[in-house]
Amino acid sequence: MAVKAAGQAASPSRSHDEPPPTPQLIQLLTPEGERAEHPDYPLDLTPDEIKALYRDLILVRRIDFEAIALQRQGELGIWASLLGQEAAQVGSGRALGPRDMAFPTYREHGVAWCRGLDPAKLLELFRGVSHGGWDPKAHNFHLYTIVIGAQTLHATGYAMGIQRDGALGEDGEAAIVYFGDGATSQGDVNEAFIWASVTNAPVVFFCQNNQWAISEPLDRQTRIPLYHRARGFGFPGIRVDGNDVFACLAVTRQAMQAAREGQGPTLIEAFTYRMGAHTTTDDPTRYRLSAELESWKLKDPIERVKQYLIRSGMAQESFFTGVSAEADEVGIRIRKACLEMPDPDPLSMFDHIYAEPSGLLEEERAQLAAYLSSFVSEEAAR
Amino acid sequence: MAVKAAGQAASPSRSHDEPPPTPQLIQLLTPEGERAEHPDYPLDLTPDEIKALYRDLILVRRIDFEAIALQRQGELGIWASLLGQEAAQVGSGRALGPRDMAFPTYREHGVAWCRGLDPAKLLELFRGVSHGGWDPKAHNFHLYTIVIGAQTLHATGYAMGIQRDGALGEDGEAAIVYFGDGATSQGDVNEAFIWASVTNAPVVFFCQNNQWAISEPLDRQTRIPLYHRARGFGFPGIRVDGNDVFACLAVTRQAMQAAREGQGPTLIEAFTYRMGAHTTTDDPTRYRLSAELESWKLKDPIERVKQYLIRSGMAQESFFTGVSAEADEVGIRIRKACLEMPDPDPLSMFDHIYAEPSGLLEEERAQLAAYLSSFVSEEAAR
Amino acid sequence: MTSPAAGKQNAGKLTLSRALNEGLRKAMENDPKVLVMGEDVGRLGGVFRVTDGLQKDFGEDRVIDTPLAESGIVGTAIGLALRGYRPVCEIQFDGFVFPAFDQIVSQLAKMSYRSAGHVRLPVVVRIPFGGGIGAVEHHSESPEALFAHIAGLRVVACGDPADGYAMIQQAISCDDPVIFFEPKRRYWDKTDVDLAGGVAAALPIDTARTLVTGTDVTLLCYGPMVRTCVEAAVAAQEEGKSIEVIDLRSLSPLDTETIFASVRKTGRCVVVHEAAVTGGIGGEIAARVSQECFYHLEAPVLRAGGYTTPYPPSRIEDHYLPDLDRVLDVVDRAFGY
Amino acid sequence: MTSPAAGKQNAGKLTLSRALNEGLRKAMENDPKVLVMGEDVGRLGGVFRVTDGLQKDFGEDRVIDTPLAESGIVGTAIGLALRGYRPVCEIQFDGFVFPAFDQIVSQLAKMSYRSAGHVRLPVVVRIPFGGGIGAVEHHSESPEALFAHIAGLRVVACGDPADGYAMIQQAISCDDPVIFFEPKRRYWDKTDVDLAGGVAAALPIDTARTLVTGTDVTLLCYGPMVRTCVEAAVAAQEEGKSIEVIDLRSLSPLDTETIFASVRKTGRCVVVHEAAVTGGIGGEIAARVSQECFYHLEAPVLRAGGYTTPYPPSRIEDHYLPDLDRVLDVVDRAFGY
Ligand SMILES: Cc1ncc(C[n+]2csc(CCOP(=O)(O)OP(=O)(O)O)c2C)c(N)n1
Ligand SMILES: Cc1ncc(C[n+]2csc(CCOP(=O)(O)OP(=O)(O)O)c2C)c(N)n1
Ligand SMILES: [Mg+2]
Ligand SMILES: [Mg+2]
Repeated sequence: MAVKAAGQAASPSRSHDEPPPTPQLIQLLTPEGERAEHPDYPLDLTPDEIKALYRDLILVRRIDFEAIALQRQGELGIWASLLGQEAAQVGSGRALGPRDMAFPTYREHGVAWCRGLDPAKLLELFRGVSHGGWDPKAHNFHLYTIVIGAQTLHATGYAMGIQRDGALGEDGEAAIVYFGDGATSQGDVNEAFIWASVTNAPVVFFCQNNQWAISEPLDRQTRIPLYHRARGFGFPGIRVDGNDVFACLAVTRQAMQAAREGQGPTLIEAFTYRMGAHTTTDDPTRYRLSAELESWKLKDPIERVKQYLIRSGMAQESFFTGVSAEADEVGIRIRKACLEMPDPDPLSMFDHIYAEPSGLLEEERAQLAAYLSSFVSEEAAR
Repeated sequence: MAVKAAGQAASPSRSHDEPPPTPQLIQLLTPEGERAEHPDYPLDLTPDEIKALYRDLILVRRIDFEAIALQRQGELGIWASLLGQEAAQVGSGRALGPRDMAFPTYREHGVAWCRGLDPAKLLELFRGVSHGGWDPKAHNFHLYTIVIGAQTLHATGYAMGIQRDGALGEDGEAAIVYFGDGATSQGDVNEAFIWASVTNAPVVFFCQNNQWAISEPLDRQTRIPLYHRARGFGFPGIRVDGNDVFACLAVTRQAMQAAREGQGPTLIEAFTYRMGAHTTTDDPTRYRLSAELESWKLKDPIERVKQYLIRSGMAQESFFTGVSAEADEVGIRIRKACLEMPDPDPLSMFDHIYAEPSGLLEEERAQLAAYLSSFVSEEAAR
Repeated sequence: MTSPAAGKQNAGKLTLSRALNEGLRKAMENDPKVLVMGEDVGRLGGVFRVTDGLQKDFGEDRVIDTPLAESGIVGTAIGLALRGYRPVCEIQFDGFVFPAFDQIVSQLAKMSYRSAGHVRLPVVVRIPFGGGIGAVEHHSESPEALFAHIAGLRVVACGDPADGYAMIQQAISCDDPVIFFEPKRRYWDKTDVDLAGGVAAALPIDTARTLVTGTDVTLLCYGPMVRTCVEAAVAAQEEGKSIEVIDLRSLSPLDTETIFASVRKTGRCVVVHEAAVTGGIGGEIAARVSQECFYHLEAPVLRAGGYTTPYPPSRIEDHYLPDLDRVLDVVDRAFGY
Repeated sequence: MTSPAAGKQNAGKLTLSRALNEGLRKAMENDPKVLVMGEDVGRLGGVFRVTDGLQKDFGEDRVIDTPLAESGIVGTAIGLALRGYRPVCEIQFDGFVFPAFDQIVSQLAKMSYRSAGHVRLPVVVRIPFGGGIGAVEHHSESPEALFAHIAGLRVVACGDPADGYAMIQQAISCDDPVIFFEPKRRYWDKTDVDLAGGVAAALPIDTARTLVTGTDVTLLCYGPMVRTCVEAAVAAQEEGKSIEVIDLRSLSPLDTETIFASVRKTGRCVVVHEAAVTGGIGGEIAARVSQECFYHLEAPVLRAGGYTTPYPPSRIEDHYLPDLDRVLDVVDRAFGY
């Protein structure tokens, strides 16, 4: 049996092109909580800004925990945890201006938070009360997209709209689109790379490489570092430490500004790890080793910010307890919101399918209404 | 209006990756008919081998001319001319071993010729007598695929089959798949790159970049040289002079042998030009300048071989007249075959849809038969 | 019996291709947000010339020659619509819409529902469809039933130049996604088109149109079969049969009111389309008519259409496609009950 | 009335998921050319565990965790089939088959025709389908009608473990491409499965199965609705109505012989599926039954199924899906004519 292992590199003599450089990881804060500098990514943050990032990280992790608990208790149908990816999401989310547009997958709860979307809206979706149902324009945060990769084309088209609106320039607008390592294999994502490259569209491709696509490790999707994919399409690709909120902020800021100023797309690979299960219905012990998980625990995205805040003396214990208390409050609030969420009216099934009412749908709505009331009257008759 | 022109390069300061090198074109025979050497592609051909290549080139061009004429005379519904691409097709086609498998588009008449398929089979398709109908296994030449890019996945899957058969090694087998510059934008083609790279499949991606996808110039599909696309997927990409039959032969040979020996996929970009219309129904004067065409005429793939043969004294006038006469014969033969091609029996419409007969289809066949014979009896009654 | 073929003047006669072109032009003039995008729609003007001259007049930013990928075309059109544009996508041939199927079915059709109506996607996907032009594989498909099964899409087909001119404008101004089928073998058919008259007065896009009134049988059709069915009605009249011909125009939603009223009157119904009968739209119509007109039907609803085969090689496509004779044959069978 | 629920022993009871797993295992043992491929089919054993343990036993070359792209899965499966393999592709959920639609419709379905029968593509595409599991969007779709309209495909749905076990093996040994629908909300239902008995004795895959014999009305169903309809027949019997329940099993081709014979006997017909009624398979069946049983029908063929909406949020999916009560309600209506 002669099948070669995946990931095997081509023999160098066959490569009529310089070999890809060893992966470079942009990092501005080490796992130990030490500040690092990178010549291309200067970053000046005030203590308040750093504390605000810390607060974001804690809060989104707390929202995630609460949602997992709610799912365990049967209040949500399913939940896709962001555990471990908080820095990638908060760092990139806070790099956006209010007029930028973000296109998420189903896991960008941290980005949603940064955009100002009420987390309860997310719970609606996972509870099965709606398919999302928020107004993307209200927070410039698009609906969650579940079909892998489809949103990359939407973001690219949106960015083409920005061009057509003349909304480029120093104060311009840009789009950012989130997707996973697995998604890079979809035709749609590669078509989005082509469109963005050919039209020079102001869009940033933010790939959270959390090493897994459900049970499939990265080597089922690529044999070279993912950020090199951009080289094949003619735009820059960067790998950033996805557990480093500073680096994610700095790198995304720069890529967004470049996009706004008409310099076209960038692919950012945020190198991170999915600490939890794929979703609450998944069992990762079936396919991955706990040693891997343990090694990533040492790179926790929140702990390093805390260490940095403590060592640099920027924050005292009272700050941390304060944030923790606030997290508890948010947890309680969204739990309450979830429990109080009424089931939708069955007849709402027929709403919002078309802009104009349709005779057929009105007929079906009336049918269902009559059918439902036949039970009511049966019951009343008893 | 701030839309930036396509093809605009990203500012170098944003590229965290060495800039792509200036395109290198592998060439072993100049347009003037002078032999060039390339350290990576030594090529030793006997005079007979070179003459055989010349003969192939002349014959496939003649087949193409005859088909265009047949279309003009209403004998074919449409024809997709290979004019200008003879070297790319013959060079690569002659690089294949009998056990290699080739997956064509709708324009690979030259490859078909090299594989030994009777050109009349091609005419059947373009006449509307069949959808192809040949046995791919008979000449290890797959059916023409019209949906852009779809066959790249078939070739990759086939190559995965070669791996599973243990048919790799020095005497191994490989697949080659043909597609155009436009096709590189399709999701399927990029998915094929991913699959081939991840599985290290023995498949060669042979892209004939003829500069146009119907009316769309190359810059609608890419802003960097196409062969660089492979860099993004982690396998070698090479640009070869697609009008140089020697170079196409040498480069394809090497890539095929690498594939056979388990070194995985290669992307070959054969840089060439579609000298004619996209198909006989197309009118290229609507979208491209004749100056471009004129400049490519100087790079004709056949003329340079002829010059080389003459200058090197390998061939005399009698050889050229002999080939020319043979071409005429082939032309006459396929014309005759075309004119004699009967229309299919209408009832054959129901054949070959399933391996097992289907009751519904048999019913429909009987219906149509009865319907058709009702006309016959009506006529008979008159 | 009234026929639309009656009383035409040569003045104002346009081909369907040209009428659609004029409709697109008008829509682009009226609304700067309207864009045209697809393969070869720019300098070439599309392989059927429907977008001829538009790029010259409206520029490359409004008439976009896209990369060669249908999912990308529809996917980026969705993004443009999210930004406030009204893209009109051209799919070059019916058989090439399938790479875009996911974007159409899971995104375009569902975004309004997903967003509880916050998002509308006024995207038109134009698809030249059907056979009869002697083409190679994949260029003669009739995939409309696949879209009519998908809630959230409007699916329409135009049958002649005047309708094409009005319907394309209505489709563009509709806030819902519209899959717009154009009968490619009728592109060069000519009829009068009133370019001056606004579309406000035109028949709503989701309403069927009775082209020939008749009393004995209702013939339902759309797209390329409209002309065939009108011709069948004329021929049948000579045999003393009075056929009512209805151009459905909208395949989703169906104008069942018009259909049922006609069948209740005639008592017989035949549905004609080029698409394979098996799984085609005729089945849906037959089911609804059978149910709603049960006591009026003197014969079962019959269907004429393609066989349960892939589209055959073009040299025998005339045997696959329903023509005048086949339509009359099925009409005859309806009288046989 | 005979019901398959009668006379079961606990011994040999398997879930549908497990029965399919055993069927796949058997097929892989019998033929080294059989491959399993898809997302997460390897170490994880698929999200529904249908491929559980197969990679461990047959290796990574026969049970392939593919890159995450459905077009790629089906496209490379076609290539493998061209090389002599018999790939069984898993599409993780119904809503994710659309990126592969082009490969299925334009390549998989047409290759035999295109090659005049020189090429056969024995590819099985397994699709867990339907709702009722409280899932988020795209995880509860019933797209079977879209495939049943495409000549060249066989489309089947299994309804219970015993059938699943036999049908998956038959599908794999069939030389035609088979779209194989699995009712995901029935994956954990258990029935007896005879693992020892060969499939040679099993009912052919394209034949419908009469699960309950009855005299008053024919109830046609498949996949997840099989259990619902058998339960409805039991409930109706208490009300004195005798329902004949037929599991269609094959949706393309349809076993019209069995269907027509039953309807000619009962005079009434109701088709039930989860898919939207509009454009669903029920329409095709209704059209054929109405035509072929015209003089036998005491009521029009009625349909119970999903509404003409996208699949709704799961908290109201029970109102979208036909259940026992809805089926009985439609049966009652059939008696109202
Ligand atoms: C088109 C499509 N195919 C399959 C799925 C099922 N699915 C959901 S998430 C997932 C893995 C995604 O992996 P990745 O892109 O790495 O994102 P992650 O979940 O790790 O954030 C799969 C296969 C889907 N949602 N869409
Ligand atoms: C999926 C699909 N979309 C559109 C077409 C229509 N079409 C046929 S050839 C062609 C251009 C192909 O260009 P390229 O890949 O460069 O190949 P070339 O024709 O130049 O050899 C197009 C758009 C098609 N055949 N398939
Ligand atoms: Mg991942
Ligand atoms: Mg080209």
